[in-house]
Amino acid sequence: LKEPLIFELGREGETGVDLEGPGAFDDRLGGLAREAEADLPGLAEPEVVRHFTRLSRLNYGIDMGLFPLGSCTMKHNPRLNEKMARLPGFADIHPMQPVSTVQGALALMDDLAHWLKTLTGMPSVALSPKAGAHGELCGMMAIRAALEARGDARSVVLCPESAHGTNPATAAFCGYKVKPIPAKANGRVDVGALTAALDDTVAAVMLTNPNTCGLFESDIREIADAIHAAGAFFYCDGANFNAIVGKVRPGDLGVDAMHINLHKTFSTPHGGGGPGSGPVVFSDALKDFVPLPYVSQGADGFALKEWPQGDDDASFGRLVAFQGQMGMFVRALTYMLSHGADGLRQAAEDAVLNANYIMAELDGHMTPSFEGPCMHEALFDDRFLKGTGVSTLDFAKAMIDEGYHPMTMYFPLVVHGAMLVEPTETESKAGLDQFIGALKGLADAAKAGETDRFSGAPYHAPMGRLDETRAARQPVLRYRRPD
Amino acid sequence: LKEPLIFELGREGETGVDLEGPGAFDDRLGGLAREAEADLPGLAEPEVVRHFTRLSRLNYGIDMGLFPLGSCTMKHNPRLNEKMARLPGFADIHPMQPVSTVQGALALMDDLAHWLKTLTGMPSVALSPKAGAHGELCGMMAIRAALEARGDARSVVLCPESAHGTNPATAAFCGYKVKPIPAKANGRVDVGALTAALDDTVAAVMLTNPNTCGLFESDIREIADAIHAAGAFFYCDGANFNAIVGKVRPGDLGVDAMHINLHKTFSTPHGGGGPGSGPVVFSDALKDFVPLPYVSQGADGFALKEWPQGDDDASFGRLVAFQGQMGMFVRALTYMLSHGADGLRQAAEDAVLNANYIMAELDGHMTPSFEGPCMHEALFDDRFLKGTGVSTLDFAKAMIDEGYHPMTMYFPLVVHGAMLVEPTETESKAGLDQFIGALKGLADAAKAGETDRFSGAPYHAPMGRLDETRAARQPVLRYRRPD
Amino acid sequence: MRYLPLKDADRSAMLTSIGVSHIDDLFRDVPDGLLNPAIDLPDHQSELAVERHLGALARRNHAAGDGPFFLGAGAYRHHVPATVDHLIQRGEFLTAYTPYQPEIAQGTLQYLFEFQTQVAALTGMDVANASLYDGSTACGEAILMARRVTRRKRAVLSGNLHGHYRAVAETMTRFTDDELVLLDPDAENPAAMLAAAKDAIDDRTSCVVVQTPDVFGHLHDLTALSEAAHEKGALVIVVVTEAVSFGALTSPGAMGADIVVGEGQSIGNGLNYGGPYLGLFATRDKYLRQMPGRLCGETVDSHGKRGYVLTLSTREQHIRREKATSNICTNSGLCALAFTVHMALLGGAGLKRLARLNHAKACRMADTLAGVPGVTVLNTAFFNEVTVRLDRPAAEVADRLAAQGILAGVPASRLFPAAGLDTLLILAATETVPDEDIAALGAALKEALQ
Amino acid sequence: MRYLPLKDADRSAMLTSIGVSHIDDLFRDVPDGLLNPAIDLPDHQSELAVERHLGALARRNHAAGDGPFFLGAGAYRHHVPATVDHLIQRGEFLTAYTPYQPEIAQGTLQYLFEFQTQVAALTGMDVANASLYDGSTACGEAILMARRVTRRKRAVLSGNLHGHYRAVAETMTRFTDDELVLLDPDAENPAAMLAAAKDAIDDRTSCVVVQTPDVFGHLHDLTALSEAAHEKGALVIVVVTEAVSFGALTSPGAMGADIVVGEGQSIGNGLNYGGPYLGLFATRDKYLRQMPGRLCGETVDSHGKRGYVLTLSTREQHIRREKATSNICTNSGLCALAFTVHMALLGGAGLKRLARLNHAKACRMADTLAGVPGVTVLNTAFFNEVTVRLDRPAAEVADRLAAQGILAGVPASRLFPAAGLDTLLILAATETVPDEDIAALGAALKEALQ
Repeated sequence: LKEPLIFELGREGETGVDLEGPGAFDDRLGGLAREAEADLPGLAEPEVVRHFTRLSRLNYGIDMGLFPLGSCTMKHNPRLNEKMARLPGFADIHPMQPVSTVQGALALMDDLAHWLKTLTGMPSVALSPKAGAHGELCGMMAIRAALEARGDARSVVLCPESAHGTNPATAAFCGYKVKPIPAKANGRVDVGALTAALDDTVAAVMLTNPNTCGLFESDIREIADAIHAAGAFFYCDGANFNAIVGKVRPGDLGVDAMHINLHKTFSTPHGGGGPGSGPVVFSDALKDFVPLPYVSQGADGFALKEWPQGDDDASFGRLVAFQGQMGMFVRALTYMLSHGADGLRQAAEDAVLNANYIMAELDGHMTPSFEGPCMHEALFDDRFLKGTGVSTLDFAKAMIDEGYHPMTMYFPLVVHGAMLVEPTETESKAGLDQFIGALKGLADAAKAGETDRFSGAPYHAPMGRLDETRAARQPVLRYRRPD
Repeated sequence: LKEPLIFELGREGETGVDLEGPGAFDDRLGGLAREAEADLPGLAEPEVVRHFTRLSRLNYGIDMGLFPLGSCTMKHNPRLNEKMARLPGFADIHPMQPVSTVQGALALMDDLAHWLKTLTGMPSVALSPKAGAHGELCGMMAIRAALEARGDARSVVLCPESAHGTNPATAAFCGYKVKPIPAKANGRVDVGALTAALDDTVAAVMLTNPNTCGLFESDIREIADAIHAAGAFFYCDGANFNAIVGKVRPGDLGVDAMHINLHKTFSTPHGGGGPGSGPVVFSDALKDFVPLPYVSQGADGFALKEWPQGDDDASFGRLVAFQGQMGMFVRALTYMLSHGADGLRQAAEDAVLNANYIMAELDGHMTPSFEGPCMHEALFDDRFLKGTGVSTLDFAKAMIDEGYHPMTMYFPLVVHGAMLVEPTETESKAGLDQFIGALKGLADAAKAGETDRFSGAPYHAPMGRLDETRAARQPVLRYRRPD
Repeated sequence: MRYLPLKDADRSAMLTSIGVSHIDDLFRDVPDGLLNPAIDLPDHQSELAVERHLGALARRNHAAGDGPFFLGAGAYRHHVPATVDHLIQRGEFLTAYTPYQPEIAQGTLQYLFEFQTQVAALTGMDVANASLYDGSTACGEAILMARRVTRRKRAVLSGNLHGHYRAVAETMTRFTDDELVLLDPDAENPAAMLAAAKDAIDDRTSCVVVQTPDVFGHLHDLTALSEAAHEKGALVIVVVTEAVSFGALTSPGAMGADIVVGEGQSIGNGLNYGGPYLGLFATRDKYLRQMPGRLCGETVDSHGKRGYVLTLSTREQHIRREKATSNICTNSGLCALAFTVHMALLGGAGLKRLARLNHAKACRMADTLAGVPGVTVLNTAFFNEVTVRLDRPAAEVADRLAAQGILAGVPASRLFPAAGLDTLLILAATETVPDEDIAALGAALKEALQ
Repeated sequence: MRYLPLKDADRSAMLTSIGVSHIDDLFRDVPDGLLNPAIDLPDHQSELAVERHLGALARRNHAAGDGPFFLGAGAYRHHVPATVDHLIQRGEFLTAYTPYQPEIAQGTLQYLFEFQTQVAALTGMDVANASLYDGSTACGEAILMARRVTRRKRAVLSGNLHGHYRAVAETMTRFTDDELVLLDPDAENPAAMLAAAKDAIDDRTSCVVVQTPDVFGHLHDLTALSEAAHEKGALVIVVVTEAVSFGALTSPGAMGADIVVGEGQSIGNGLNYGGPYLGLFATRDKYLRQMPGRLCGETVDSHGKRGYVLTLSTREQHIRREKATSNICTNSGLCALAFTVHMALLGGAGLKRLARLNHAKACRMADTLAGVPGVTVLNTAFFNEVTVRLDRPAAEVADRLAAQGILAGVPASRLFPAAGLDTLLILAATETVPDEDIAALGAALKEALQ
């Protein structure tokens, strides 16, 4: 199964698109016409269909099986959502149409905002961030804008070591210095240490809750109170909102800003790495410091506030060219309406139940890092592989041969050889039992010394292990025609 | 890769469909309510998506590679056709709507009829037949109706031995006795023998042209004249119209009736065995003997003639409940408009060119059954395998390991161990060269005595060879729950 | 041309390899003067231009979703989950051929096996085939099969069989020596119609063909009829044109049917102006070898692994030629897949709830219609469809409502033009009909009949 | 709930295995009193009900296909072949994650490699990344990258850069100590604007950001500007918001660009009310390691077979955390796939023809506009977009035409609210505009300006 590159398949001058002729006209390119057409051979349509169909078959997706990638929430992607996003009334409207001609789009954004605010118990939401990390940026900018508005920019952001890399990167982007917060042996933030670190240089604390060890921060109210007492803001990374939607409202926990990955909790497809969408909800303290544009109620229906007006405008500006990921808004709202309040709560419960079931069933075969219960993901470390010669990487690759996508490896960084398993709520018990059986089998095989099964894995994949070092040392980042 | 049956995966009482509640109402089923729901377990939507996605991956389709199934015309299926067929104005209209509300549908049928009549050079067309064999039935019924109308039913239909099985089966369906027509050594009908067999008991001659050996019947005008001189009709099986569309008009050849497989020549998808669509064109002599319903021009636009009116109505009746395969009409017309007259002719030329190229390149490695040129398919027999211990079946199965769907095997019946290769016009030269290379390699391997490569083939398929005898001797035609 | 990968340079090189100088040298067997006729049709067009043309045609039709909609009579508008269409468009399903190479066609074969199982379970029969063209041709094939089984030629067709099904049966037996006994439709007294069918069965009868729900929406208990037929050695063929009704009603098998044929469009498939549709065909084990159409069966592969193949093909034309059970070659594979996927989503439990919702909608519609002056509802027992008698020709009324954007039903005269049923209108209500559309229908009818 | 496979019986059994009695025992870490709040939102709905709701919202929008349409200004309506949407919906592409497990993600990785190659070829650059969120954020990232490369903080932004791009750049540098030199837009005299940008470059300048075709549709030869910038040690960032223009115009690379950023929506992707879109980002080899975003590179597997992996991730946040080149994690994978498929269909030859057709349409539109009294076309050189000066506020005119079903263009005031450009209207014409729509636009404008 070797698929050439399109550049190796195509022919110069060929095209798989028919176009009407341009008719007679006088060229007005002002002498800037491209001299040679781009060196990109074309293919006829049947060749293109085959090439990409074949390529697709080298991929693993949720549609093929369990995709237990912790922290990523790979759940079922309903096709209804895709269908709705393709309605011409959503897919074929221009971001700069007169607002009178897009009242349905604005109503949908307003609907989505209402759902997000109600589910989080927070008074305001910014829809435009294009992804989770972009939402973090939005949230931290709002925090910095609020601090500057009170003349108190501060310089430090506290993050736990278990945080997603985006958290410190975002804080740095906003000009903050990042300081670590220690964790307790039970996998949660050490409140005493945190309190001690909180002073008047701290702008914000960034926490993920449920955290990246798959645990709910049990001291979260105390943490929030301490943050607020220090005059700082509480930024919550909402990547794991899937575990608690409908069960707990972040607003009740004292959160000031939280992004929501629509592609995780609300099942817009991951698409091989995007596009995502990361709306941010805000507390009362931050609700004026939101980015432009946003939907408002005007005299003749919905309006769109696109530019600051007057000096009292607290917005920190525009994050993206237009209104955000409309296609994802449609999908997410479709998902929300399909589930309803009852279904969303059930989904969170089932996600947590599935993860705890995996943790309970595998205890004794693999080594859970912390005492249960966990939330929607079960964290294991590599203690059970000690002395077997099998690494977390080997173990993960061997899962491919069992027909599964591997779990998240080596993240979070706070346990050794981490394996973070997130089944999500869209797996059946029979499917989980089969998965558990496969993992038990692998763990037993590792302990029984069947190292060949691991060291060369995967055996039953489109490719063997790839040489990542070579890729980085001698970067080949594009095709070049052989001389 | 073993996929359970849905009945093994599902759970009783489960459903993957949400429905509104029925509300309060008084049941009016008259005591005929089903007592127990059908014993069909349900699945949640994610499970259904996975099951059928996985099943699909056990299939080979045109989208994956060359599908050289002679006589089947497996060409590219454009996705535009699928998109057009799904426009609500076509997909969501009811066959019994008032004709005033379906003028676009009737206009489309009229358009399609115009294209088919123009391309074949024949004055009339019946659109309603549901597939090729159904079209044959339609054509033969028109012939019988025309003969009966002149008080001359006759009793015999002549068919070559190389004919598709549907030809004799159809003739029998219409109450005719089938007699064979011999072929000449060059793979064409023996005109002398045919003329000798033509007498006043012969109702029709059924010929395929280009014939199933992939050859154009060079004496076709003489044959047509002889048929007509004997007072019989000339039915042409149009399965191979793909080779000559735009190049020759069957009407010019003296054909009285011919079905056109829209799924072959006009690329409506085969869909794993249907649905098809088999419109039939008629000569002047038969044009009144058409089935109902048909589109006509009325005072207020298009009308639909659904029932015979008066004694002079020559129609032989209704073939199907409604108007035929509307979904396929949309796809076929989309294909025709996309190609245009110039593109259709080019397609026929490329189909013939591709087949002749394969035949020329493989001559010497495999054994073409007849002297060239061929039309759109190249016929080989198993002389080149003589003494190798490799059968046509083995050879075909070994192609699977090369990444190809096998060609048609053991058909037509007139040559020994037939292999009928039809590449179609939607293959590139590079793709053909690769295919030719693979076949050469296999032929050389067979001659070199590498029998293992064939006897156990396929090795690289989702399954090994299946036991067809067992399936027929102990038929298991449905799942039954284990006790 | 976007679909043709050969370039002129390729073509020249290939002609050279073949050893001819011009493409028309390959067409040299075509009689003189007939090659390359002028074809008076437009040249190729861009995808955009084709979309515009087809889009304009589509907009000239009133789609069912454009307003209140109550048409049935053998084709029903149901809601098909988006998943179904997504899955049937997978290239591996859409662009595959008939599964003659089972090693690389298990996808198609397994779903056909699942389809056969579903159809058998729904109809209450032992076995089902892998689908036929549609319900009407399946009905005709059943009549021919009954002749093969009983070696008798006389088929009794109930009067309340769909008018088009009756016409198709007439066509399919037109050139055989089968005799069809065609009873008159009776919308007002379905019990009498059933009694007449029973009375028409004699020792020469091959089969009695009866539809339930019948074309007017009436339900029938066929147990007594079946007993009577079996007593005379005749087969009972039950026709079902609304597959969703299987979720609500006693199965034909439980009422004694020997062959059940039906239109499967309702499950998984759209209206499509009448096609492609999906012929269901199920029977008892003992009649298996007289069954027409493709069959998929379980077996094992060379490693002993369970797999599926097409089987019992000695019944079929490609093997038996003129001695085959039918001339059928193509089935409705992709429509069967849509049925199988939708049915897998529903499960028995979901189908039951869907059927109940349909019945509830129809009850609401019947009650609304009964309240309109000038309208008489003829049905006491029904599933999702009823027939009403109006005080004037039904086609006129239907046309008038259509002009107002309401597609109100099928006039019985369109199915039985010569039967004097001009005042009858057949109306269906499925889960897709909102209650406000039923109210709108009632109001519009009231106004039209004033 | 159709998406949740667990049944109550499963849930009970699983709770038992876990050793708790109630699901809320698993939520015991939640502070007292905060679990299970009342959520004032509706319960779950059927697929049919959800479709009805969304369908009703969609119908409240005027879709571009509903009438004559001339909007551009950073988002363009092109015809996307049906093949593109079919392929990107394959479950293996749609439901895959970021390709962190390359052995089972070669599909995604190979198309990203193909995408990078296409973008590099079109822009005339050495390397491109695997996409960013959109053109505007790509532009902001480029400014930050120029700072890393040059270790200077002063970026000069041309006045004719899209107003939203300028605003995004302001936001992205708001909390850094970068200095943005924001020149005024000049629709009337683009050469003067370019000269001003050139003049603004000094020894402290990290980069000059210039768009072509610019936001008013003017084309610019950037060769001299590039030379001037390079002389001062500054980088040239070229912004392209209409990717189809690559088919017609001298590439930014050929004019001396160091970084090319763009909006790739035009190829393969729909309007979608502004998102998701596709950020293009390309640069010279020498700046590779300061580039933000994901990169896919070629390598070999354990059998020596060519394959692809994500590479150079030491630039990225998941490895470098606060020292990363950007905080970006997600790219626009599926939009990049749509681009790659559409571009593979077009090839260089097809893109050239498409671009020429766009230019022809725009020339026809410009000529029509020039013939309307009260309208002045400001462009002499343009691709598929022009700016006109009207004799009254453009927003008023656009609203009036919208009420007649004609979406006539983007008022410049919506992009530059404070720049006194109220009478300017920006209009684009792509291959999707039939000539009769251009005529309709001319007629409607004539009437509106009377």
